[in-house]
Amino acid sequence: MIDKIRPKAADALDSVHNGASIAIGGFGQSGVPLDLIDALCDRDVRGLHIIANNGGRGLPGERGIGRLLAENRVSRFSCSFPVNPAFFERYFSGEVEIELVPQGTLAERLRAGGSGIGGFYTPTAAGTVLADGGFVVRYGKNGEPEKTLAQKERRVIDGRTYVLESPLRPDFALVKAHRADRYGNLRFRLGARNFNPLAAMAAKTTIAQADQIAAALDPDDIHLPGPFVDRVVATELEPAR
Amino acid sequence: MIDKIRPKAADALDSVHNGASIAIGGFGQSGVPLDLIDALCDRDVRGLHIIANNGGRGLPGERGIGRLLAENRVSRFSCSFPVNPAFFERYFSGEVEIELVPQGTLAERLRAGGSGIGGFYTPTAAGTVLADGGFVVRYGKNGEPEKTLAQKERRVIDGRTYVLESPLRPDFALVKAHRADRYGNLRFRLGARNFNPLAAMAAKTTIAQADQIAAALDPDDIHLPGPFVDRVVATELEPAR
Amino acid sequence: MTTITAPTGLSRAELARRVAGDLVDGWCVNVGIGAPLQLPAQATPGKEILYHCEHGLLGVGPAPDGEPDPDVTDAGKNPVTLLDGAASFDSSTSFAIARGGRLDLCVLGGLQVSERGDLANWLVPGGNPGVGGAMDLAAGARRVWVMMDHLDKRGNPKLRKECTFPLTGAGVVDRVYTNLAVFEFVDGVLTLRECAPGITPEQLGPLTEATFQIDLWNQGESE
Amino acid sequence: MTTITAPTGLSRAELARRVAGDLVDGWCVNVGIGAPLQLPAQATPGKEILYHCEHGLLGVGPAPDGEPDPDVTDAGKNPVTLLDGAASFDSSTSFAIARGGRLDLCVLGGLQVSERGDLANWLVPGGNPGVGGAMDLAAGARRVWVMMDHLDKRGNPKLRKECTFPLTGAGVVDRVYTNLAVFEFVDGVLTLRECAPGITPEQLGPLTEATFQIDLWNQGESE
Repeated sequence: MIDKIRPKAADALDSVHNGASIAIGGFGQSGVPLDLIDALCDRDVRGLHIIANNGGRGLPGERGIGRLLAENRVSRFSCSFPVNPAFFERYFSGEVEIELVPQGTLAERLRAGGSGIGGFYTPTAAGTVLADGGFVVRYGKNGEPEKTLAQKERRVIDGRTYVLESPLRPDFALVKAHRADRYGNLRFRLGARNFNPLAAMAAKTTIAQADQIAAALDPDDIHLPGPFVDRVVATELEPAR
Repeated sequence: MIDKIRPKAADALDSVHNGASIAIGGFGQSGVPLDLIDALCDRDVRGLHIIANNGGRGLPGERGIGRLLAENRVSRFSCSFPVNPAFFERYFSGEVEIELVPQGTLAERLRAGGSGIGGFYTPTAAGTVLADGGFVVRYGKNGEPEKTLAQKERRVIDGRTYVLESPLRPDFALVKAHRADRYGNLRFRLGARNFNPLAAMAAKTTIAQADQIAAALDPDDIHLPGPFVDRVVATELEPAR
Repeated sequence: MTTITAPTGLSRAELARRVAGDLVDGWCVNVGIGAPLQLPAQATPGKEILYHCEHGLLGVGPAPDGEPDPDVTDAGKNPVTLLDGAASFDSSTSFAIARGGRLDLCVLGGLQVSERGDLANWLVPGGNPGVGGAMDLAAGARRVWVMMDHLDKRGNPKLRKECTFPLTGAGVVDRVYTNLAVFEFVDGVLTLRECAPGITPEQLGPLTEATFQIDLWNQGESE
Repeated sequence: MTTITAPTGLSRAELARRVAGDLVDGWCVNVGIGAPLQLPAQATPGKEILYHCEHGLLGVGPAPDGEPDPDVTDAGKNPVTLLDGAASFDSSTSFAIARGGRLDLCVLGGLQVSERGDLANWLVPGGNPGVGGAMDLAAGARRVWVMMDHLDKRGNPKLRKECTFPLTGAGVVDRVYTNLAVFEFVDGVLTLRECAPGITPEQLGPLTEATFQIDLWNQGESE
């Protein structure tokens, strides 16, 4: 029998280790797997490579990606819009490395990783420092640039310049769904979908938190099929409709 | 006001021209836009490049892709599983060219075309005549091979051989949806979804037939958002739920 | 204290109404972070515009009157509403809409626009980097309009000969709407199309580092 | 008329039951066109298998008792049913599951399998070509099992030194289940693991062009 439901977030995360790469869903405050991130912080793992669109806001007592950054658990952050002032402080002082990725490229790289695609050509960022290179990936302790982005491979296709981008295949994904079943089938809610299905596809092991556990979902109502999901934790035991 | 609904299939297809490339959804008999294909045959267009997974069955009076092939409207057929004996007769006698594409690669090439991706690397078909070249694309009138597939570009990524595949960007797509609204938002039904959303994404102009027209669809119930769809024709006026 | 006296021109709300006035009924329009986020509130009778938000919503309208839904926000994470025809989808589908050429328009904020149509809008050198979806949108949308102040906070022209800030995209801009004027790239040449009420083409010269030609849309009405 | 006397071994239904017996509870299994399509009907008590169909269905079961639903078919276009946990999705997501390594197994039919684990299953030279999803599945699934007759219709061995037909994939096969025996590639070496009831390893020699070693799973039970 297939049953991916785990009673507690801590159980679902027991294999997450120091230095792991972890894709996390969410855009701003919507669709962020807050309970899983809290459980991750409780496990006290460090040196993580986090892949997530946003960096939180840097507010006191903040949950989500902001908490991971505030507690200094992140050594590398792949994102499009970090924002968080606490993160930037660490970036400019050489404590954390950034991989700044245009949002659509970030989404597509996760999808490619989850789809067994070895790489793809995108017109996005051609002619900019995020493709031609030069962007500061890491500062030294002295505040000087220590590592800059190398030039990405370019290719002219039908007269237009494209950039070769690589798939992302993180060790883990933490995602937030609205509804799940024991097979790991997931349904999301409105703007909370965003990066969640893509992070789930990309990872070697995917852990989902869900507002509701349903006995069954209509096959056509499923946004992400169960084979992409390894473990499911219910976070609010709302009755399923 | 946005209203993509057209009263008749013939109106929706009025810009389809001889020699057009047309992606058509469907797998076997499920999800094939039969009414649109009938209207296409009524327009008497010829020399088409058809992109569709299957070739029909070659039965007398058959609708769908089989009708397009039987009426000799197709000069090039991109597909994974042509099957139809009438098609093979034309292939071996040099009347029609085949681009045989592994099914997953066909799906991904359509999605890439619809997503502005310039190309992608897939492990599928590496080491076979569909990637290394040699497969007979067209026979001459004398029954001898006239054109064979050239070797595709290969690339070793993390020790594995991948093949470079190009996006498909056909002039038109004909797709079958279960439910549609005036914005062109589509919902499909079970196995009838298959290639339909991908064909719709890929094409410059997409025409959908729908079993039902709904006043509105729940945003989370939409399988393909309206911007990928240009015209919608209702084929069975079932009441929307 | 002596300061340079620059005309103020349109307010931010007036600029949003001005841009909204040029949208075409039925367009699918992405609105970027900053000033463009005001557009969905500028509903124009008789025009139906589908506003696209990069993270995966289409068909958004103004902020709600009542309780906001945390899962219904614009790209700036502000609460919005969903209108008729709204659709939700994942971020890869959202950027497939953008890169795949299904956005009739994206409206972006700008730090600098060059006279060749280059756009810089994501990083002030030395500042905090964050690119979001701007590069994808600039590369993918059928049209790119920039909404920005004519001068930066220090009074420097934002329409430049060259962008000195890192680019978002090269040669991508189709129009620039500022508080003082509307410019369009016509066959690649920056062209003044309209002055804000009370503004003259002569006033714009010293406030615009970029070279531009003048070919006004409504010669008689622009002053 | 004189014909070569080859043992018949398992019937097609017995072969399907034999393969089904080796599936592991909870696996996600793609079944290809031909003999593998019989597997979803071989439900085994205590084992839940999620059957994946390439065009975009997961969780399919046996043919329906009543009216078939034209939108619920297997990869061979035969009517099937949807079980608990079933999901529908488009073809690109379906092959993302396959290429992305989320299929525990795919079971494919075979024309020829070489002693190196190459598979040829889509084209008899001179015949009608049609590849379907076989190459994607062979390249993507974690395990590839082939279900086929031990001999072709003319009595030629299908387990060969080299495939003479065009390949589906090179070195992709993990196990071969025929009507006469079960073989496994162990560290790349074709290995006889089991003989069908009444069949001996000695009988298989002349019926198998490929070189194989013998290392039976159940030494005492195989005859």
